[in-house]
Amino acid sequence: MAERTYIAALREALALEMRRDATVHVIGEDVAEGGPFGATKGLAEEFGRGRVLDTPISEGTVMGMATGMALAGLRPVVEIMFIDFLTLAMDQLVNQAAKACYMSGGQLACPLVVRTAAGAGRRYGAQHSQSLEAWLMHVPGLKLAVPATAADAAGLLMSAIRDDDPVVVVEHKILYYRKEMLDVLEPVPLGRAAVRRAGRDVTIVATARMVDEALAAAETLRSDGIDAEVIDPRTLVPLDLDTIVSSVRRTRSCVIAHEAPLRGGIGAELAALVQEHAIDSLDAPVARVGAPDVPVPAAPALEDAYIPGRAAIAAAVRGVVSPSRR
Amino acid sequence: MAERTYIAALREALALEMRRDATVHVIGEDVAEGGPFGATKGLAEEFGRGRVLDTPISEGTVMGMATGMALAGLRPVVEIMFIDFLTLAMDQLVNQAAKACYMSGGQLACPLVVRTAAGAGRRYGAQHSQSLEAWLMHVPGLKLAVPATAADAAGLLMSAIRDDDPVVVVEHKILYYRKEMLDVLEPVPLGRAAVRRAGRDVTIVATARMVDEALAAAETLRSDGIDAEVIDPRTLVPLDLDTIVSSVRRTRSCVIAHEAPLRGGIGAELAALVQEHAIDSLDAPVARVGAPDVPVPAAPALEDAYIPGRAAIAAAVRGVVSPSRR
Amino acid sequence: MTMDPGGARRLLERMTLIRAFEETVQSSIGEGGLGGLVHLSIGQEAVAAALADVVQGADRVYAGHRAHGHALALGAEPWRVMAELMGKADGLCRGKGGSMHLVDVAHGFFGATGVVGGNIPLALGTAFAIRPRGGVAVVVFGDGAAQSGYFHESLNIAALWRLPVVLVCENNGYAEFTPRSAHTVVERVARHAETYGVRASTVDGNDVLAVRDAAAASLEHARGGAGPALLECLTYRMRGHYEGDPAGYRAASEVADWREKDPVARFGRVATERGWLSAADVAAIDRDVRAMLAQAVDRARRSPDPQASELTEDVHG
Amino acid sequence: MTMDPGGARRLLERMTLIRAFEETVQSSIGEGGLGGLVHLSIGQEAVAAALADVVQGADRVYAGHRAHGHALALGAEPWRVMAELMGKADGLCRGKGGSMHLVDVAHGFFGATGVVGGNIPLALGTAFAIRPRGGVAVVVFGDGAAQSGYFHESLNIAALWRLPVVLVCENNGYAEFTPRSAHTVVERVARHAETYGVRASTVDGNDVLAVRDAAAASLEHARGGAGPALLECLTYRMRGHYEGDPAGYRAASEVADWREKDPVARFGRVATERGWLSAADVAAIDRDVRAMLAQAVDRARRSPDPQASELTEDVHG
Ligand SMILES: Cc1ncc(C[n+]2csc(CCOP(=O)(O)OP(=O)(O)O)c2C)c(N)n1
Ligand SMILES: Cc1ncc(C[n+]2csc(CCOP(=O)(O)OP(=O)(O)O)c2C)c(N)n1
Ligand SMILES: [Mg+2]
Ligand SMILES: [Mg+2]
Repeated sequence: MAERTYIAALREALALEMRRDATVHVIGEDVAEGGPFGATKGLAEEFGRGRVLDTPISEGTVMGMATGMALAGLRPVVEIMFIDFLTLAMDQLVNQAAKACYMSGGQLACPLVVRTAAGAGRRYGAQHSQSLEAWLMHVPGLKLAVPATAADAAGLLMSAIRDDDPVVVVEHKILYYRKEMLDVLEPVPLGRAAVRRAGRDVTIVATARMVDEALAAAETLRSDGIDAEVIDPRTLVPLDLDTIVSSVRRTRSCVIAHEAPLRGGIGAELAALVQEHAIDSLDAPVARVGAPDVPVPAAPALEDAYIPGRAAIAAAVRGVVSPSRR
Repeated sequence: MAERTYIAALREALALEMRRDATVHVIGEDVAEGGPFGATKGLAEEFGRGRVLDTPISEGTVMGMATGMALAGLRPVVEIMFIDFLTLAMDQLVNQAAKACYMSGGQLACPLVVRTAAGAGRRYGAQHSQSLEAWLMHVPGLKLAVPATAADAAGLLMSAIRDDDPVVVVEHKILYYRKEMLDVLEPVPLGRAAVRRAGRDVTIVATARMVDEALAAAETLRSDGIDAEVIDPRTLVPLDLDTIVSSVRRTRSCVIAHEAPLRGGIGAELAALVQEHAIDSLDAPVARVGAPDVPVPAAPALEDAYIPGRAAIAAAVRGVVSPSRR
Repeated sequence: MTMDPGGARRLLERMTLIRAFEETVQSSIGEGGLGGLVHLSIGQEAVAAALADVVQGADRVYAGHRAHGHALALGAEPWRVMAELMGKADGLCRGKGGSMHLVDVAHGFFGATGVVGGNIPLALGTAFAIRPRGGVAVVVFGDGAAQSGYFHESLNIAALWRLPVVLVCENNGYAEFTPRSAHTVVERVARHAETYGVRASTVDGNDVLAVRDAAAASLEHARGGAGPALLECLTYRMRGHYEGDPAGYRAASEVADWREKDPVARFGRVATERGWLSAADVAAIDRDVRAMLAQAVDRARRSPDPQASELTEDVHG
Repeated sequence: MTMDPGGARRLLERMTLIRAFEETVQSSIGEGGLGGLVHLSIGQEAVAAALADVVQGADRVYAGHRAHGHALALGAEPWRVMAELMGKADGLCRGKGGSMHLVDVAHGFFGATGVVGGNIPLALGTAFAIRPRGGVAVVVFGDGAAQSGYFHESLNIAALWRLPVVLVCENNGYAEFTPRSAHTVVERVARHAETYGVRASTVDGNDVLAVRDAAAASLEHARGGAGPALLECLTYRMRGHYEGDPAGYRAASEVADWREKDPVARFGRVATERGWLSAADVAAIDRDVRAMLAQAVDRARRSPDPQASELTEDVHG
């Protein structure tokens, strides 16, 4: 078995797809040099500058160009260096790419992939650390992947590239250098959750960086006599609701953990769905763990306090698991 | 009593505030001509082109300029003609305006107001009909008003202008020509819900155009023996959660209605909060009514099917109110 | 470019079709589902007619919110365009797009766009994609779009990558209710191309032959690998910005001046003067087109509403 | 502009302060909370030093991600800038901003911005607001920002409204790892101003006196009501794009050439040649500044972490 980082897995997945399919192109700022995290390193050397397209700092136009490439049959993979700059490209993504198929009555397809780095933890400050996946979940026509492991980063990206719809892959910059044993990269289907840990007493639904935190919390909780199940949805659109709901029906309690601020975060949708489909099974309200409703602070002391983690998740679990189950 | 439309109330509120405070400026496309809906009609004549600023079609820069005006002590009111074009201005709104106070450690204040028209129903198609307020609810630093009546349109706008933070007022284009008897325009505080109809059997939380639909549903439901309470939060940030939760504690059931697609809509956050704070009082899961997860279609037959309405709200209520209460 | 009787007939038919179509929309608005935000191109027909004359099979065309004429000129069936405007099941986009989102892939029309300037980047990407097949992407937008960031970012990238894209600006002097002078100090949109060494031309947009010549040269330039071209067509919309806009912001004399330059009547005169068509031909074209259109409107009216199940179809490709 | 010993001392002190500050950051990165995404301006000190010399009390300044120098030149206390970089409670922004978001309202520095190009619109709005008080807004950005829509939309509006804003481009030839030639065919950023009839100048950005003269003229132009001005300063960053970037994309010879043009050493030579300062003065300035800075760093280090309660404060104004 080979040890691979999340970023290396992404890079290899891109290379594999580009070898497999000549319509796959990579486009974004500094991608030919590999980008600041190295996700595209070596691609220009292997596939040439005709398929690895360095662009000026023009996010809106670049997103539109990639959309126009996709409408004409190519499979572009755009890199938006930081998800914070997706704010500059929402028009093209939301008004054009997401709606092209629908507005044309099915005449156009838009096999666009957007890769972007989200998340706090690197002391980059409020404009380079956001987690905006909740916006994307609210856009009909988009699919949305939030990989938490190297295998999923590669596998979901491969599926995204092969998908005929626009898919946004939100990568987490703290996970980029997370290592795991991983031999074969293979597509991971969109819409299938992963049960990261089986458990009987509570269902923790966690995404991206919060998956590891949830697993750590689950370990801690053993000493409380609580056996936690940890589910990683892997894609938010489509969402594997069945796996989540049937787990909650067994465990009778649910905690949802994400890194973004709570208000209007993806946890809201997940909590709303869980209570809708499993309220009779719930011993307590669905609890949510997320950041406070503030911009991401730069200071290490504050940023560390900002990012939700294992302690908050464990505390939330203790709040919802009925003492009778412990 | 004078009869006023929502748009006339907005226009008058702008004029009143501009008379009261010379730092208030209006800025946007075609605002000097009144804009397509007439919200700013007459302002250029009264206050001059120095305070009613027509801009080129450059939404991103205009939002940034307004932010720069606000940081330097003015009180700009930007018009983004359709909320769909806020996609072009999210960077400035989210990365600059919303964060300026926080990132500067409180040195800067940003008394910016954004007015924008949302909503379907005019056969304008997918790029002129969206309801994107859920995105804004997820942005720490922004306040968010969603007026459903002429009195609130004016009153919330006045409060927004006097507020020292960036506030987005999402207007509904179908409500623009809604008339109501209304004499005095006065500020409506941000963060106070309105109980539009008192009732004992179910709490319907509805925003913008859905308020009238909820009231109509409530009338229908009388014949089912159901007495519905209808609450209009009026602002989503800050949110008057107390009014909603205490109502639900009494009625033991809750339906949330908004026009936007359900997935990731504001109803998700509201449902998550209600179940969190009142699950023990709930006879049934919180139900949500919203549009399907599709772009807004242009065809009248499809658009009418797209927009949620009284029938869907009444049906949802029947689904959650326990027969014993009827 | 040369012109012959057949070519002249084709151009005049196209312009007449657009004119008659738009007049029909204008007079029937409010009836049978015809509503929404409708931007007519009466007065601007020459641009669409001329472009359609020089676009080839591998090419792809994008237009903006004022796009009925472009769809029609490229060959979209009038009854289906009308059905789309009415929101009918047989609409070009099965009723889902509407006036600002006409798409007709079969005729290379990748579509209209309701976001001003937003189509320019799309065209760049499409140009990149179709370059290997010898295709050129054409994108039509208004003078108002030339103040959008998209236009400038796109000019830069198109020049840098020498993309086979032709940027066609229909400069009608207004963006909604605001004259160009209130939006920029730059008189001619073509001026922006100079900065990037991009080929540019400004032509009388109401002279269909002039537009055709300039468009042909622009597409040839782009197709030949010499990079993008910008074509600015000076024209005027005879109606308000959208149907319902009384257009009180324009001087009556200005409107009257432009009425004199009506591109359809003008080309009718030119075609007879040059002997390509007789006066009777011109009259017959008008009559025949209008008769055809009356049938098209009828057919569109008879088309059913889309089924409710359509609402949730085509979200994904 | 004239220059005298006092002025020369001021300029050299400012440049030396920036250089020494940045070197300190470079060498202590990773220690005591100093981290994140840090962009140093070693090699570009002349621009900040010169601008600060001509900015007046009513003026407001915005800079980009490479902004330590601008904050310092305008008078921000070095220990508080350092504390901000370290994320300490006494940081300029109480630790909430960080390297890319320095703000010092008391010194007219409305701040650094991490979104490339995003500060230009802010400066336009601020220019509008402070015009009645005779103020000018100055905004500093890199050559990479000149390909963003913001730059073009802003040039257009600034020219149209004749705003008192000075757009200062620090053209260091690279945007991250990519040379300007891969981002545009337009060699000089100043070229874009011509289209709008905006006053523009391109100067040697490593010659502090040249920048100062050009900046003074630009601000005077803007303050006098003649509209915006664009000032392009040709310069070079001696470090990688951010700390951690090995900058392998640049030829060693290129870096060596620019090292010859070091703006700090160069002005030290000029100042002695012209008799404004003695060699001993120059040496003393360097020594004193570094001594002061050492104390500042110490003081910043001793500043406590912000309290946890700070996390949820200042969200609203
Ligand atoms: C991004 C964006 N902003 C605003 C609008 C509203 N709007 C529709 S058409 C228009 C004016 C367009 O003017 P121009 O580009 O000259 O085209 P014309 O209508 O004259 O053909 C505006 C502002 C829009 N559709 N898109
Ligand atoms: C909108 C946006 N896109 C991308 C980035 C990532 N980024 C940071 S600095 C930079 C290059 C900036 O180049 P330039 O403007 O020339 O400034 P310099 O770093 O050379 O001083 C890029 C692409 C960003 N910060 N903002
Ligand atoms: Mg126009
Ligand atoms: Mg640079």
